Amino acid sequence: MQLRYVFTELGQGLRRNLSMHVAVVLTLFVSLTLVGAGVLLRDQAGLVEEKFGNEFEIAVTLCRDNDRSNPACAAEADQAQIDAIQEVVDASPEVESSRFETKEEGFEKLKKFYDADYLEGPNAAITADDMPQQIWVTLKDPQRYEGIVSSVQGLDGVAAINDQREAAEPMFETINTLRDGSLLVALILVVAALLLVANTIRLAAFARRKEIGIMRLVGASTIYITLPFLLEALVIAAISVVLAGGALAALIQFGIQGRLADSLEFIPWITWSDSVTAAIVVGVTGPLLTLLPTLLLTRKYIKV
Amino acid sequence: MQLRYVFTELGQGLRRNLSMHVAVVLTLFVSLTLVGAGVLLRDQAGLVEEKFGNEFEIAVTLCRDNDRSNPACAAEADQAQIDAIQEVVDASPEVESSRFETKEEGFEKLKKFYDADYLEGPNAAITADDMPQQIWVTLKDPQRYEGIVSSVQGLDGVAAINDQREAAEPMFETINTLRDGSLLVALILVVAALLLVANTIRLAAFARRKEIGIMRLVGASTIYITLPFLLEALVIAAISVVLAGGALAALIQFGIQGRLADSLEFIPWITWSDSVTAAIVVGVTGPLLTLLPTLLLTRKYIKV
Amino acid sequence: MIRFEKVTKSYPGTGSPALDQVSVDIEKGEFVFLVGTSGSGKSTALRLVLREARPTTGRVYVAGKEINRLASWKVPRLRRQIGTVFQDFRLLQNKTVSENVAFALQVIGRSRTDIRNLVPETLEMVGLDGKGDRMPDELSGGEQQRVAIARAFVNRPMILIADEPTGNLDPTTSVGIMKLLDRINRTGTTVVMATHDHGIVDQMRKRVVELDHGRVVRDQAQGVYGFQH
Amino acid sequence: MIRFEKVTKSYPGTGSPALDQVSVDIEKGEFVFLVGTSGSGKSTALRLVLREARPTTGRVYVAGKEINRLASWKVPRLRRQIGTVFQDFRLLQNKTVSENVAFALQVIGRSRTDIRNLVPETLEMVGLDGKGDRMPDELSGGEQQRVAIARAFVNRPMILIADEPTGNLDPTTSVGIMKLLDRINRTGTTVVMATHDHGIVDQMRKRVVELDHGRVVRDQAQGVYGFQH
Ligand SMILES: Nc1ncnc2c1ncn2[C@@H]1O[C@H](COP(=O)(O)OP(=O)(O)OP(=O)(O)O)[C@@H](O)[C@H]1O
Ligand SMILES: Nc1ncnc2c1ncn2[C@@H]1O[C@H](COP(=O)(O)OP(=O)(O)OP(=O)(O)O)[C@@H](O)[C@H]1O
Ligand SMILES: [Mg+2]
Ligand SMILES: [Mg+2]
Repeated sequence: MQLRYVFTELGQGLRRNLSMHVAVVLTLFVSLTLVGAGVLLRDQAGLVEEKFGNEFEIAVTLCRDNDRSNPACAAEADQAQIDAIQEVVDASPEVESSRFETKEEGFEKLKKFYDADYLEGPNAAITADDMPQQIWVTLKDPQRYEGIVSSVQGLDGVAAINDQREAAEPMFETINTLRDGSLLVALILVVAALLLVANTIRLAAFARRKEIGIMRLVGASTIYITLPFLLEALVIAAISVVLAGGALAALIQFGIQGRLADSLEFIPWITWSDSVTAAIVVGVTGPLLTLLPTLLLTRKYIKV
Repeated sequence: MQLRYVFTELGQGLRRNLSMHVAVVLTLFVSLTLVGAGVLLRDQAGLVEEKFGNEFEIAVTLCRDNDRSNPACAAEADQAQIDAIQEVVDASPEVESSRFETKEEGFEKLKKFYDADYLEGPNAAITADDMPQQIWVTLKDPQRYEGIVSSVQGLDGVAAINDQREAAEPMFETINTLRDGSLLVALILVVAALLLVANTIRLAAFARRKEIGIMRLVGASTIYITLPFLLEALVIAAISVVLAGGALAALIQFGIQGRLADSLEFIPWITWSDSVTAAIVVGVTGPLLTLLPTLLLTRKYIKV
Repeated sequence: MIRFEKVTKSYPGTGSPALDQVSVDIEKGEFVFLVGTSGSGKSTALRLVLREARPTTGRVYVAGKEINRLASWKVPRLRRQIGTVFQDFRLLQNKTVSENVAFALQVIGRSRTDIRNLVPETLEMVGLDGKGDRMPDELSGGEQQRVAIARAFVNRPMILIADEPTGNLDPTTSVGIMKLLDRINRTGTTVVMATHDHGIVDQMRKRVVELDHGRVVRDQAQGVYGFQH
Repeated sequence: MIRFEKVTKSYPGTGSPALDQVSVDIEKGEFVFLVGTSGSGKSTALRLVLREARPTTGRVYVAGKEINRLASWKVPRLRRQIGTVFQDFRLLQNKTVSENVAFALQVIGRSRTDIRNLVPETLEMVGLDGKGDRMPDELSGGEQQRVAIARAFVNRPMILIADEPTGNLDPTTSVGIMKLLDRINRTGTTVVMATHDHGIVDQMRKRVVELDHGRVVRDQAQGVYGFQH
């Protein structure tokens, strides 16, 4: 097969309707970038959930002596109460595991996070004795916690149930909202891109109708006739994918690693190694979005 | 002027190249939405800065008796030290105003934010006496604070300088990143939309070349010839603006008021009344983006 | 009504000018044939009258006004006083005969009452009575040209310009068209017609202006096509 | 080489069929004129041979194969064995004469060596020696048709189909084209030519198949155009 003709045609085709091609590339570029961003945000949410979701335990705070903050608490929770609570916790189908934390363990943890100076010596503001006993419950599914909370709540000796997941809620909210927004906008632009590719092909077929007519007459094979169109679609897709890839790389490099990862250190941020899925999705979606309408429409505009 | 013809032409024009028009509308819709979102985020950043920026005071925490956390502190800061610090603060050109907070005032504030039960009665964990005295400094410009920090630091009686602005940094980072991202993507799509509008007009002028030729021959005025094009551009803009307006309204209603405002209560979120600027920007940008190329290009394609 | 004063028209990028120092004066109500071989500049001369093109040098007057100095927003008003007919009819295929004629009035903003009166009147005049609801492709070539003439004349222009109106028609049909143009001329309309058609020119015995390589080589009252000067 | 067996072709939405029970057998190497008034079905018959259209009923055989049953991916291979010439030449205006002819070989994937040999050889054969670098619009109508014939013949097809190839040409030029087609026919190529041109048919004295309203009303060896049967 004489490929020189095909490539000449390809070049002419790309030049002939340049402004339209640029518009298609830009639209496709943005929609692919947003698709990629959506995938990255999904991975990001996964990372956050992996870290915090595992640590997201529910802490059952037990009653302390002299704890006036809770009317249910008369005195320090005794062993019988603790056993009863532990039994309920272990019986719950939502619970993966549980762990009892003594006053001393709680105090040690506190000292890790806060300035030890306040907590030591004869004048310390808080001593181990001021800490409540706690039962730390790890859930099987971070989303399913109502059962355990309602069955433990109100048991004798339970002062409060601290659901740490609330703290991470805004983080998840933000990431998921952004992900949904990206994918929604991407979807709209994908529709626009599909329509534009279709129009580009219609225009290209119209501009080349004479050549196509002659090719059909002299017996050029269908694949040979459609090849310039397919290559045009592929070139558009390739440029868009490269641009989207660059934009996503910039996002990871400058947006996340260079900016957010510094200022929001406590969150595990996605790195290059996490961007493989996004790269694959973008690299497959791009060509699909241009080749599919091209294959469908060249059949329509170029009958054998 | 016979407007019936113009409207018939408009209807035909819109139907004739429907897929292209839909693509233009979608692209324009998304870019206008992002422009609007960029404006809203700018307003949001403004709101956050207004609240936190004004309250972003630097708290100069003074020494307490028995404060082993700070080697600079031997005893409670005395009046001479306080006066000296106050003098330095008031002399700083960066300082707008300052306010002295007694132990009691600090304790009252603490009680507002935290469960009062822990802080009252004979067994309270913390009493007013445990609180440090503080000098709250309001800056003229929240960005300029190095001078005052360095001149106060190290003065006798100063235990620590708490810069609250650091807490709001991630918030600003996030909002500003989103704003820049929105506007950047919007810009790319605006270019795409302009090119698409130009192509649509080219196609429309081509499809109507016979009518236009006859109109010119029989002496139809230029405005009459271009009117269907201008109306087409206006209709495209109007649909896009309405869609973008709807999307932004949904963003405010469900995204912000219905979601973020609930989970992130401490941030002042934009409300309907703050969306006027965005509405104006979108409402002006949309018609501009379609009418401008139309006016320019009908001159090119439809010479007198 | 139409005056050319030493008009030269060179298209950019071409060698010799399409019109070369042409001076012609056409009175109101005249019927003038513009003849000459292909490429002699007939269409160019007509385009200058319509201000579809502007002279390189020289002046073109229409109804006493130098049209090169007309502001471009006044050009439509000029063209409303000139009806135009071409070899290829230039009808809108998706409109009926009546709609094609009405179109010319609609787009210059004439009232619906005017249109209701003028269109049937004009169709009757060109001999298309009762064919108003036909589509152009249901008509013969001669009938289509009558529609085009009706469209050109429906606004009662002072001037009718016809560029080879019988170029696509057989001789018998052409005679009918010429009779129609003659009738229009008798209403006082100035008619300028470019043509290749010997027979017609010889038969009509009207004024003949012959162009050759853009120059007027003959201007003769009651001339014939092939007259050798 | 070409056989029609009771072929009927109705275009959807039209009343009477364009071809009606047509049976014709054309042998290898024959030269056949297809005559008939406008709309009698000549072009339709040629389109069926090319499988540009499919018969409604009946069978069309080309080179022994029933082409309606050909898989659509085999259609290009069929068309490579058939050269086609039309009234309107269908040349690419942005390519030179040589490039136009070479185009037909390029797009079916012939090697560059083949193209280098075949193109000048064929141009010489059609009498365009030395005009390979001209653009189509620099040529006369007759020369343009020769280019089209060169393009149709460059791949040495078994069949040459010509749909009114002289329709746009004057009589003298037409004779030249006919001589060329005759020469091609003498190389063994089957030639089928639809035409309106009395003179040519009468002069050539080849087989004539006459269609009337889609029916074969005459099939005569060494016929003339206007023969009344
Ligand atoms: N738009 C144009 N650009 C460049 N040259 C042109 C243009 N229109 C006409 N010409 C040239 O001007 C000359 C006169 O052309 P014109 O169409 O006026 O001749 P004509 O007498 O009308 O011929 P015909 O009888 O073929 O219509 C020709 O040489 C032609 O090639
Ligand atoms: N694509 C088509 N769709 C519908 N009808 C068609 C089509 N092509 C041809 N016809 C009709 O079929 C009939 C035969 O047309 P065809 O073109 O075969 O005639 P022809 O003999 O080639 O005429 P001509 O001498 O004018 O070329 C005509 O009535 C025509 O209107
Ligand atoms: Mg002319
Ligand atoms: Mg035909």
